[in-house]
Amino acid sequence: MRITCPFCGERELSEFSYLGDAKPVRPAADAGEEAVYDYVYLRDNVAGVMAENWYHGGGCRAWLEVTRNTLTHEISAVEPAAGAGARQVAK
Amino acid sequence: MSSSQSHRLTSGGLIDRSAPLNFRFDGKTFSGFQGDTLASALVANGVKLVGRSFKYHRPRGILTAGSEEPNALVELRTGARREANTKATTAELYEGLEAASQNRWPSLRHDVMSVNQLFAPIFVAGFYYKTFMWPAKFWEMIYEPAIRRAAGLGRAAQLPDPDHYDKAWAHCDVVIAGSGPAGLAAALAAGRSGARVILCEEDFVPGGRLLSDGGTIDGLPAADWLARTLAELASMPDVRMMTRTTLFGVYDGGTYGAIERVNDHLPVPPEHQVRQRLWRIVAKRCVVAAGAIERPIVFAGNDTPDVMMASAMRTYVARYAATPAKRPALFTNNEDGWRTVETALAAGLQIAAVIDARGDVSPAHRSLASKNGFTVLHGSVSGVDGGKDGVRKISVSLAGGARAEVEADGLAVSGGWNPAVGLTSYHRGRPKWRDDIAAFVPDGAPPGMVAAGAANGAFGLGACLREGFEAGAVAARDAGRNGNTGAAPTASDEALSLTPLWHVAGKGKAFVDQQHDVTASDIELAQREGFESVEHLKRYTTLGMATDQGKTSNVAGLAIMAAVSGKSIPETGTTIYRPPYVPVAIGAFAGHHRDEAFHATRLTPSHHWAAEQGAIFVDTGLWKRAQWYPRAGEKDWLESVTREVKAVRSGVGFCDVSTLGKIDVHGPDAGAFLDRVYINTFSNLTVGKARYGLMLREDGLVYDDGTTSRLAEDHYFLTTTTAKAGLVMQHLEFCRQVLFPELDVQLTSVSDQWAQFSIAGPKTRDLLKEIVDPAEDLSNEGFPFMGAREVALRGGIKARLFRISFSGEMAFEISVPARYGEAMARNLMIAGKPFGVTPYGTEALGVMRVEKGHVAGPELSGTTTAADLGLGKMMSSKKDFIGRVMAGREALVAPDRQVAVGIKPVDKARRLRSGAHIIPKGQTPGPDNDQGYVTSVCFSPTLDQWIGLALVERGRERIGEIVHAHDPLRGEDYDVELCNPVFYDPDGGRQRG
Amino acid sequence: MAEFSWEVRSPLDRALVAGPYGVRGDAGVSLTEIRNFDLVQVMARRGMAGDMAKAAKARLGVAAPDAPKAVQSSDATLIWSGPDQFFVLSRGGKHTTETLAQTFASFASLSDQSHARVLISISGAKARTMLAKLSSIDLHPDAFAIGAAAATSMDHTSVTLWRGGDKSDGQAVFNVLVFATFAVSLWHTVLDSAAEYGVAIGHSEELA
Amino acid sequence: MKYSIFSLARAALSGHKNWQRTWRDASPKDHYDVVIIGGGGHGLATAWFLASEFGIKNVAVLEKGWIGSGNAGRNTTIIRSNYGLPGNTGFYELSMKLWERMEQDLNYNSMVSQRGVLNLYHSDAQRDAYARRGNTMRINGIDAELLDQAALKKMLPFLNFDHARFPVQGGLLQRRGGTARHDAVVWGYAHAASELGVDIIQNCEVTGFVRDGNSKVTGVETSRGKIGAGKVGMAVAGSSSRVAAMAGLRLPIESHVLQAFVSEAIKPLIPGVMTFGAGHFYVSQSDKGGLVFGGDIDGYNSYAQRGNLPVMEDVCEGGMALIPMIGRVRLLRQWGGIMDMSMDGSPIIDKTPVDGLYLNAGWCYGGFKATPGSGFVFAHLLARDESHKEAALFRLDRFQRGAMIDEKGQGAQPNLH
Repeated sequence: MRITCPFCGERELSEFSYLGDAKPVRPAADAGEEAVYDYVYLRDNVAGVMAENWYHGGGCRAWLEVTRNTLTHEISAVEPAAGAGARQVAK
Repeated sequence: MSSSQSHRLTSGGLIDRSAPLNFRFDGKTFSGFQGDTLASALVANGVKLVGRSFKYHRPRGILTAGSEEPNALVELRTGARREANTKATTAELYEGLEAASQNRWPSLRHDVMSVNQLFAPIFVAGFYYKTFMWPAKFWEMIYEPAIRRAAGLGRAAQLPDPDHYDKAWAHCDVVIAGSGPAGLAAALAAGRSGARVILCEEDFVPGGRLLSDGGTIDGLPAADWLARTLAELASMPDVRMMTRTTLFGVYDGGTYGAIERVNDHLPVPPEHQVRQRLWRIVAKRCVVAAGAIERPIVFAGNDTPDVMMASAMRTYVARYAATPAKRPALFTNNEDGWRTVETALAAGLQIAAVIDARGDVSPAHRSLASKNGFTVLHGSVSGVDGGKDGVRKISVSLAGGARAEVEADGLAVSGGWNPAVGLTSYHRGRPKWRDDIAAFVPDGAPPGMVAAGAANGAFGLGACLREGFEAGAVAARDAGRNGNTGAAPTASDEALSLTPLWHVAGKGKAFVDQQHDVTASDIELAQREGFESVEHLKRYTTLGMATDQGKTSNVAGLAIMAAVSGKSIPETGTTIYRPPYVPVAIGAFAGHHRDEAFHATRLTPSHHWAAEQGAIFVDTGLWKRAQWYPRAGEKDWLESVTREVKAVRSGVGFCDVSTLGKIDVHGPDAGAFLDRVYINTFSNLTVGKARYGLMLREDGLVYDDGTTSRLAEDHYFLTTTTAKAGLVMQHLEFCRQVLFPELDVQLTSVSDQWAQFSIAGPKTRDLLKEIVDPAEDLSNEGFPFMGAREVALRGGIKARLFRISFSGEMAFEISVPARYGEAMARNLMIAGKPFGVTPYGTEALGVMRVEKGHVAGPELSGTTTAADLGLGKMMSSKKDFIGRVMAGREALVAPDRQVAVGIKPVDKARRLRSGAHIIPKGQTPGPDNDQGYVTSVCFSPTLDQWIGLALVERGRERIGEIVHAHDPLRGEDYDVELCNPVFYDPDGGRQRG
Repeated sequence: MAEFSWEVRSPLDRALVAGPYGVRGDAGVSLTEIRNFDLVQVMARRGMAGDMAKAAKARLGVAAPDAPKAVQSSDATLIWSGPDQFFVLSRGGKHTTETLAQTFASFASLSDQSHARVLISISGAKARTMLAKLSSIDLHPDAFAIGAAAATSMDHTSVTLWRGGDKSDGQAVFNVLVFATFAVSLWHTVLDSAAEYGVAIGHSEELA
Repeated sequence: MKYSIFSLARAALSGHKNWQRTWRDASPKDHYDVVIIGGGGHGLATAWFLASEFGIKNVAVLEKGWIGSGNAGRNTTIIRSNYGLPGNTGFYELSMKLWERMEQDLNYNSMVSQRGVLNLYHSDAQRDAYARRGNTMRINGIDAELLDQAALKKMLPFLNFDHARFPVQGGLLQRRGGTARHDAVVWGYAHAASELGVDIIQNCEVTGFVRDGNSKVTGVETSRGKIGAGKVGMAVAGSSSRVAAMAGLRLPIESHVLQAFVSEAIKPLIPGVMTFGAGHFYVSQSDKGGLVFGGDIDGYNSYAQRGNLPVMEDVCEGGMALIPMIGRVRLLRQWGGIMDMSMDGSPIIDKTPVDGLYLNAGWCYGGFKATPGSGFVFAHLLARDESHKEAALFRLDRFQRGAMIDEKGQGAQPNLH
């Protein structure tokens, strides 16, 4: 598999590490145990197109959101994580 | 003395008669020529019997001339280089080649195990599932060992592989599998378009079928066209021809696996060269021009040596000038088979007869027959009379029902052609059936891949060139190359006119999968027993699971299954195709990564100095760390380690701790960031101070620990454990980039920038005063416990000094830029000499941390909570942090959790061992009273006894209780006392003093 | 008072044996370690990438690379190392963390990496062929031109790779910065990969 | 039809014309007491135990393709009970005991071969971890031995002792571990279950659940029509999330691809099963002679049943590092299976929040060795509506309670288990 890092260009799979589904959002501090349980443990486990967190640790160390089909491994989009680089993020 | 090449034609072929080669097969010396394969050389020497089959040990010869060969497998080379199951048909001949037949004992001609044929009535498909069940113990003792000895094929080498392998990457616009007419045409079109092209050819000569079948292209004899084309391709700098290279698999993202047999054609690889190289080819497009495989017709005795595929026979005659038979017959169901007759006649051979299963034969063939004095029989071969020494007589069922016999010394068989659909099907594409050629053709190929020519079911030479050229041009264009392709090569198309015929009923065993001895009746049996699905068929009969992966057998097997189950062939379907296309040496996949080079080795900055001191090194992840420093006269590691610990506790010692992960945390929000990733607070840490921190995973369990110092308002220096350094960096980047992108914080690994030493012992300050610039205040007031700041060293070097202690002694850690690491170690020895400074290794480090009750790897097991480790109070209740919520789940705060506690043997002389379990005293060990286990132990020189840490149910409430350490693995049982885990200086006076 | 020697030791100090290696004859691959350099990692603070680039231009005479490139100024090479971050590579003592701190002030965070990396320069007729064994990146002249850079991995080891100016004989030069503690290991892998082409090994105390 | 050497010999006399189908080719009935989704080893074993142990014979096993087409037919055939945590230890030993009598129970030779499973260690820390685990095994009545380097040199002289990056120091051996012929396990359960009246229905894909209003499951919709059921059990590891989603459930499971490899057949070379503790590699040799080996999962979510080169290379590197004599042995075939990777690396066998729907999932790499045990305890759950004591910790709500069974200590990151 090759992933096109938005910063580095197309790179070999072994430069990247996988974390998993990018959809779940870390709950707010007061969201409660059920919400955090859901965030940490439950997965849609999509059979098809899925947004995922990948880390280009063997390259530029950017976290990426990779849109990939879990049935075919086809990658349709790669975006940097919100905090990759020095991009301004509203406080 | 070489025996004569009795079956070699006096002229012709692509062999180099000026380069004779000697080789040995089963101990007998033969000769051949450069340009031969082992198979062609055996043919040239009249050798018919080459191997034995898997199950029945039937005598077998050579069936094909390519990588689809099921029968002619040999052990090639000897000793550590012995290669089992090597196809004689693809092994290039070299001077001194040694080959031996396999799966036979004591000899190929007289194989005791051929007795299995007598049991053939019982040894049908899957017979072993129905027997060998009683008595149960006999399976491992008797049946299985016997089966295992009988099964298998060749013998692998039993010594380490002495050859080297490597791996490489290649990038191109278009990769082409196969250099036959379609592949060459594709390369021409793509190359002329300006594309970067890689052409992989598994043979050692490019050309594919042109080498055997000839023909006319662009008005030129095939050989001339081939030479012209190769020259044109060679003139293009971005077209790369890779012979001896098989494209074996397609992986995601346009990555193709290929194996290059760099030096298999030599007795041993030249110095500094590899035997084989694994290529990862990254290509925008792929053209599969891998050709087609001629398929057998299944009939009784079809496995007799010298029953050969028709195309193989003409390859041996035309390419190698070697004659498998002097007077062969042909059995065909199509027009293509007749080409073998033409080739044989042109070489001066006689034809015994042609048995054509079709209703009609062209007038041209009829006149050829009458001119050359052979008969054409309309019918099918129903049996072969022959044996180890080849074919003698062929029985024919004539179309009208009569029988005939043909005397011949060989039989060429052509059942039609199967496109090589492997590569196009490896992404679970299912090939589709084409009635006109009665074959499966590619469908659903992976993205970017297209098949052309015979691999796509276009068998005519003209069609191959046309399709190949078109595919090459389109592939180049898709890859963004638009140069002028010029004209496509042209040739006329030969007719195939095939009437499908799969199986001829007859007496005797008719083999479908020759290597695995799967017969037509085995398939019928499988159907009868309900193994109708093709995958069940394959698994039940082992059809297609041999080293050739069913290249010559699968489709015939499906066809027979279709016939007996009353379905069509496409309804019956194919099994899933799996890479690699040809078997690939495991060593090639490993490449350079074996022995000491299996994984990278990381060396600490003081490594060479430690080595000079005679340090014993231990592998810690990728690191080599000094474990202890033996001195003359010390009888074992324990004595050395004990000395080192005592030296620290009484004087001063130092240890390279550069392996700790070190991370610069910069930015205005660095403090806020650390507050979120640690359970305790760092934003309120004073500049110039260090603090111990504990990180959880989001699931609430402990992840890592370390000290973090605040070097400036917006700069923290964080340390991790050695084991987790990389992972913590990744985790922190995740927090920074994904979870908390609003924080202005930057992270950099500085693990390799700093050589870091722990200096510990009551005389630490004395030593430091020697080496630190006198202007620096190292007093307890000037540099208190948990102080951290930059200092100057004598000689002008700047260092970072941290007053932290893992040993429980008065201690500092000092960092210098890494290229000073070795000098630092030497200077510490000089500075500490008056105080008896002692370098210590990881063992002593471990002893002192256990004495001090610090948790480390064995306790940070990924299943412990902060509270389990006695660190629950560090969890801030005033802020959110990673893992806060999940840490509060009921089972993680349950009162009966196993928590860290100290242990001491009741018998003070007793040695402790990690991994022993804790059982309440007086109880019989069992699952219900298994209350924990010993995590870490050491011999404590300070206490003069073994001590340890354990995770024990309610352990901290039970301090003082005597429990049982149960260690059945090592046959040890003894009483231990649960105690405070801080064995040494529990109130911490020494490290603060 | 004891005399201390603060001898600088390259991590390759012992592994590197100057001279020929591998197949005899003309060396297909030249390996040169460059020892004395300053290397500073500069990382933009949130929203400050533009200011950081301007500051670089003002101080070093060239804009900081905002894509995987290595750009040359009169006395430094600026090598892209990730989004909104780059290295300043200069002769030992030329541009240190301390001297650059003023320049980048609140725009960027600086981290000294001078001792964290080993710098190896690779050239020779077989350099590309050899590097194809280690790098999954396409190093074809069209795909990896002079000044191209990559934060990548070689043989599972993180490296910064860039193509410097060609040698006078037209041969390409590839520069590799590898983590110091991995350097010996990668060095041996490089030697293993290059041996069949013949290797000329040397080192240089100063950045050219 | 009883299988034995005598029936085989009799059949040989008549040219093997009289053999019956190994299992009946059943068509779906309107209603079953229990419908099991998934005709893999676990589903078929569950059906057989329901029929043979719990007296429930009106059972259907629904298989979307051919039986054994999932992970039952694409694993590396290893059986063992060398686990270290409560929950796993007892369960896998229950399973091991059932392996030991499987052939006699089923009248089918599934070639259970107790040739030993050896986990090699390369450091003191690994030794200590294995010591802890081995002692757990012994305390639970399971055989375990800790071998030192000298013992290994004698037993496996071909391991890389002299030039290894991570020299082998010893190993944890379970002699009762070994391998079994995976397909034969499937066929054996199918054969025996069918003999007891269980309907095995192939080419029957479940497309939905029939619900009684919004609550109880009363049957399944399939590609072969609606089938009523008193209870429905899911044993579809690899597809658990997709099938559960039809009932509105989200699971603590991700699907990952695990590759496996087999070499060409060679004469006996490697005795038992061994795992390399310093790389990702394990190997055994099949009765046919192929080295069957594998390593880690590829590490990303996948339903594609095929892997990529990096892991393949990683596995072979491990193989060469451990056993340098296999360099010239050729890799013949590679394939991929889809693992139900759970959040703690341990399985789930439990009722679901949906009445009438029962779950058997989350097997990670452990599925094959669990086959008989899983069938037994799942049948127990389906028959009695309560967990068998050896499966009592495999609860679906354990993650909410914080009662994970995490052998590797990797937490809620499935690709690390």
